[in-house]
Amino acid sequence: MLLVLLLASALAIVRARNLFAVVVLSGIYSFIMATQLTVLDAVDVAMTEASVGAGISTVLLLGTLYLTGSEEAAPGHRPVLPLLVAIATAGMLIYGTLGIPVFGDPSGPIHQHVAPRYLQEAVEATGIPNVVTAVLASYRGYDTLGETTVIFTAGIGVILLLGMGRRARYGAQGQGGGMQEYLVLRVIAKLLIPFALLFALYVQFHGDFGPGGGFQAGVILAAGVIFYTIIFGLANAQRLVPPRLVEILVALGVAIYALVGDIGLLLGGNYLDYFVLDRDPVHGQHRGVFWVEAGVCITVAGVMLAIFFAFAGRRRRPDAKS
Amino acid sequence: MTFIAQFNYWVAMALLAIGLYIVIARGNLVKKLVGLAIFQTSVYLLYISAGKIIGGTAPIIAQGLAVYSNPLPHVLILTAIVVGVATLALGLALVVRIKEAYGTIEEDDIHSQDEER
Amino acid sequence: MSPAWAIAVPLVGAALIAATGARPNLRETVTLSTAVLLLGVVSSLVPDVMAGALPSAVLAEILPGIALRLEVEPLGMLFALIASGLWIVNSIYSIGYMRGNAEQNQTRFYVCFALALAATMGVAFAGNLLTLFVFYELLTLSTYPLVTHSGKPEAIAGGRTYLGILIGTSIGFLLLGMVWTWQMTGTLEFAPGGILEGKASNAMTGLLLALYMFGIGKAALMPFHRWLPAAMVAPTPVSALLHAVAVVKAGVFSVVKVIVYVFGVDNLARMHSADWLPFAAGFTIVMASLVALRSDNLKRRLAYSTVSQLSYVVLAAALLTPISIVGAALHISAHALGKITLFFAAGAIYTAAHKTEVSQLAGIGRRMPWTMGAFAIGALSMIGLPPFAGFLSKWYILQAAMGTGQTVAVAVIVLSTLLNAGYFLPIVYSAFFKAPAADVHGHGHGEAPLPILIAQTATAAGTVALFFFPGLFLGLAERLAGG
Amino acid sequence: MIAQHFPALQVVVPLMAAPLCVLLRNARLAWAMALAVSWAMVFVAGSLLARVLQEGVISYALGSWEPPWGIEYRIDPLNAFVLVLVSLVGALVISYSRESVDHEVRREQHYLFYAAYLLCLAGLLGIAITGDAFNVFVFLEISSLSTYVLIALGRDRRALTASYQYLIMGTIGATFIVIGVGLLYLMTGTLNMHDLSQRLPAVEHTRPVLAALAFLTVGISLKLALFPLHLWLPNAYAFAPSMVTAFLAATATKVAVYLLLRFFFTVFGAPLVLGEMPLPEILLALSLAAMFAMSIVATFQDDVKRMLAYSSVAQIGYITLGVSTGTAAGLTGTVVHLFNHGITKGALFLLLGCMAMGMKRVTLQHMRGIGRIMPVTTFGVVIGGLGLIGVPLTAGFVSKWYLVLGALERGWWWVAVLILASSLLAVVYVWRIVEAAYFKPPGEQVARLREAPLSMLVPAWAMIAATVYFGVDTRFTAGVAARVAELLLGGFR
Repeated sequence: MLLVLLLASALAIVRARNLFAVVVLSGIYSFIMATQLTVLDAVDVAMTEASVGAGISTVLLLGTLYLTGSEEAAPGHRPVLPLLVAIATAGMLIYGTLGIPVFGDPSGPIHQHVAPRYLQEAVEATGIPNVVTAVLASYRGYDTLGETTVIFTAGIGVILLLGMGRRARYGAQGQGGGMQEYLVLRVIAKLLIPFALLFALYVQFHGDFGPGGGFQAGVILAAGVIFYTIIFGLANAQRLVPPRLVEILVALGVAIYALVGDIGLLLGGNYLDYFVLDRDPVHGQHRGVFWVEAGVCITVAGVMLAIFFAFAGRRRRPDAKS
Repeated sequence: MTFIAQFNYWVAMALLAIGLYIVIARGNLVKKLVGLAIFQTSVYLLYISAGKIIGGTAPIIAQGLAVYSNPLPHVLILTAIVVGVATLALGLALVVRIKEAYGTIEEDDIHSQDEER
Repeated sequence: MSPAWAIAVPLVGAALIAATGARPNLRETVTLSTAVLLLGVVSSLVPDVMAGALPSAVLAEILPGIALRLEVEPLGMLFALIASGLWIVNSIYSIGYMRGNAEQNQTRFYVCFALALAATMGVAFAGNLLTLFVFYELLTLSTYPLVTHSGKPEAIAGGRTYLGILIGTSIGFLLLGMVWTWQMTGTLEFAPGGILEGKASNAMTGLLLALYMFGIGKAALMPFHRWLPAAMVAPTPVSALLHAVAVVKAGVFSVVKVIVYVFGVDNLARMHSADWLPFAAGFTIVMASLVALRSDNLKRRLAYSTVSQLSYVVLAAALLTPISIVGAALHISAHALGKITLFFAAGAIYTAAHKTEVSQLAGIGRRMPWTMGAFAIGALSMIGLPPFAGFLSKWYILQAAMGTGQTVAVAVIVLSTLLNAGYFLPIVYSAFFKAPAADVHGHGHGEAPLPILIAQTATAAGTVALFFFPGLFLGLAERLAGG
Repeated sequence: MIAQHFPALQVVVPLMAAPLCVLLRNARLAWAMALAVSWAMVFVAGSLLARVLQEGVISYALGSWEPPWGIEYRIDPLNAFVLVLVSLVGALVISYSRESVDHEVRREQHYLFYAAYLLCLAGLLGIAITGDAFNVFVFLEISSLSTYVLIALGRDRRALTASYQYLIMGTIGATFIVIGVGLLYLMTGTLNMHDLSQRLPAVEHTRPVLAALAFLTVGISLKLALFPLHLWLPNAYAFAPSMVTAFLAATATKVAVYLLLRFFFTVFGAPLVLGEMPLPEILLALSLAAMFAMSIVATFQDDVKRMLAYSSVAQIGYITLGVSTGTAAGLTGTVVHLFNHGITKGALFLLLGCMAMGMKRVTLQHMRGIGRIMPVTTFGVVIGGLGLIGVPLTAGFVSKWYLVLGALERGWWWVAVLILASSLLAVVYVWRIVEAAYFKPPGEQVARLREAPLSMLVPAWAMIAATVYFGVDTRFTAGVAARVAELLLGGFR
């Protein structure tokens, strides 16, 4: 049923001309996707998809639309070729999937070779009941280092392309920016933001036992500040969290993560070897995962802020400067 | 195998096709990126569906639970999602700059402008 | 002494020339002394070769199993002797010519010249096909700036044709043939009796031969001859040494070498896959002569004469008998001496009288007796009359043609001899016996500058000398034919 | 002791250096660090290659989780060779970059610029070194994202659109790769390449595996700009900053080619890929199309960077053609050309960068008569051009030799003819440059130029010298390549 909704929303996106509609629809789409993922037992993924697809992406898209205008021109050329390409690709995949094991069948090769061992030994080896976190941060911790680097790359990319709002620009954001003239909002914000940050920390540390982890925490952390910015305006927000600090956070997280790996080297293990981080290997694992997740959280939060500041700090330009 | 059994996969392909179609057919740079996102999410569905075991639960070890779904796809897709949003952010930043440089985010207008010079 | 010196000397020379570019006198002293030194190096190799030794040197291993290797064998020896010997004369001539015409970028000119000579030596002493190919290409590239020397549009256009045909044929056919040979035989070394013996079927051999014959564009076998007339936009010394001697001879030299050392004379003779070659050569000889007959521009006429004369060598080689091979080798030297003389003369006329067309030359013999005298000698040698070198080589080739009963070849030689006479004698005649047409600017010009006279007299004398004392060259040629 | 961790350091050091650049926030320091790191990586890669050639495959378990449960770095002669190429080019380009970047990028952005470069380097090295199919994707994205950024920093506004276009096509390609990997994982339950190669034969002929092959081929082809999936490349190369163009042209597509080889021959295995699929035929057709169509397009370009960009697509045609022959000689040609063309093209773009110092865009009109004004630079361009043509004594000749040989071994004599014919097209566009540079009178814009500074000329000429050196002494390049070819074919045919 969810899947049908998923299809419907996707098709709606194709049809919609007004980009605001598109953005909203894509937000809905992500939510449905997230729900579907929970149905499929992928709670962590669902959580991330929700916070990223429905949260961050939507904010970014809206921010962009604010700068670029929101009407899509009617396509000039006949979309025959694109249709063919799309169909062909899907066809190729259908051809492929006709041969794959039946959905949900535990005897499929995917459930045999590597995965079972994670489920069996992860807890003993790492002391982390959430196998996803264990695999993410330890078994395939190197992938996650890469992932964090990707975020980092995107961060500096956006900073390079848009710069992080220089003070000169703020005139554009209404008077002093934000909507702090609404008392109610201000009060609510004051009340909520601490909770947001608290929740972030919870997610951060609960990641070992339930869904959650550095990435989600970082996103929520950033969300808190973003919320603050929306209420009190960019100027105040950047007085609270100056761009340079954001930049440092962006770099710091990756640096921490990579450093954990180096320490592994120094203590005579391989790169990213957590066993050697403590006399007791399980503690070692725990420690490693903790710091690694911290690194992820910091970089993610930093990058999210950087991106948000970058977009918010941009003045709207109706005409080409060319 | 029955059609229903593989329904998740069918949907994944449909989404894949839709996303790809938007990317190629649409001239609006923002919409292209949205299409790209759909294209990518279809892959998430593909992976996660493959990892599901009927009657299994989320791979968080606890008493009284025997069957867990495969955690590895979840890990991979977490990475994929992050990569996806990173790409999106970068893409949007480019779009903003393009808007500033060309005054439009419609592919055709941009091309026509480049022809002129 | 290692043959590598023969390449090193001109290279170093080139560097020195470039360094001394600011001071013309010093620069040209360097050029001359380099040329002399080179001749010294080359001739120092003669005794060994005559004694049957094959001095060799490995420069580098370009591909696994294929080294950049030099090896001096009789034909290469002969070719190197001519080229390096004539370089001295040509350098003297160049000095007179370049100064007489106040040419631009003289340093670049001399540098490229030296480089071209280095490449020529490489071709002459190449120990295997790859080495031959490498230096063959380097020769093309190093002579390109000389062809386009003036930088005028026609020069650039000429340069395009030059490069287009030479690179095109060499990469398109020659390289392909080479790789194919390597793939079939696993070697590219030059070996007496050839390397393809029993490796390639009859048809294959024929195809391969075609790849080589047309791939060696410098042999100017029609239809790939156009680069040579195109190259005539170059200053005369270039046309003289490079496009009458070094470059074109590098072409026919390669042809002979491939036929003798890759295919093997007997092998080809047995296979009859080379039977088409005499016709191709014969066709080129006749056609080129006809074109020469009809072209009024002197250098162009000489160029086409060269085209036809080159095919003499190809024809001779294609006859596939020892004696014809001797003829081929001899013709390389004979034609070199004769043709360089003719170009010297043409250049002299241009320098002194600024005349380029045959029709303008009436009565010029009275003003420039030395020049036209030399010209006459060259012409007669081309036609193949005694007592000039040309007679010697033609005689050998004719003998071979008779011997093998190749009536076509015989006919071609006879016909072309007549044609040669047809396009050379009128020039000589009108130069000496016609009254000069009353022309405005020609007044008062006398003989060309002294260096030019010295040079052309020397080569003219050479043509005669080679007739009377062919010993050395004949010796080398017979060693080659002997295998 | 430290040497045993070189596999990890090869990637992690530049990856670490990037955030440090950001923390330092100083243009000069960032550059200095990038320089030091790059050269250090050359040393690491070199010693890795040496070790592999002596002791055979090196396996390094990251996090000490033994494969296939953890991620493995697996180094054999092939990727060691690629590592050397990438790090060497990177080092030379970064040595060259200072003046050029000062000239083309806003000062306050430098530290981020060099961070992005380091990430790109780390990403490319990561792709080349890893033995884990999904890890490939992660590092592919690191290199891609940083590449998009670097391209977008070009001075012309078209750099932005070029970058965007690349972002779209690149992401599609990457996603295709993910799908392919996913299908493989679905059928085998593993992500480790070596493990895959062990387990695939059991399910070799199932549809998912074949589909995976298809997706991976298309996805990688997008990254390596196989005609007709090259559309992103020309503008990206033409409008990116000079040093970026040089770096990408020499490394990015080459690493993608490596990936193709790795999946084709290590994961799927030659018998499946060459024996039973129509893949070689398709590859051959596309390669030939690229060689001719793109060379011809190149001859009509006036923007020289663009011209060379199209020539790159054509040259990639040669590389893939070698694969399609499926012969030892052909594959040797592929691997050798990977290296040779990387060096040659890199050098050419660096030299164009020298010219770009004085002019906004390097077009044939702008560079008239530049041969007299910037003799050293221009002469370098000529030699590089000869390398593209494949004149003997340049590296290009060696590649052509093996490719032609491969075609003949396969019995495709007509392909051999076409290879040579297409290299003649190179003569045409190279000579358009030569004539413009030497035989046209200098325009007033050119007249104001000066010869480039040594800091740029030396690295550029080092690469030119390399093209000549590896054209004369091929023991290293051809030697390794031959071994690799044997390894990949594993006695197939």
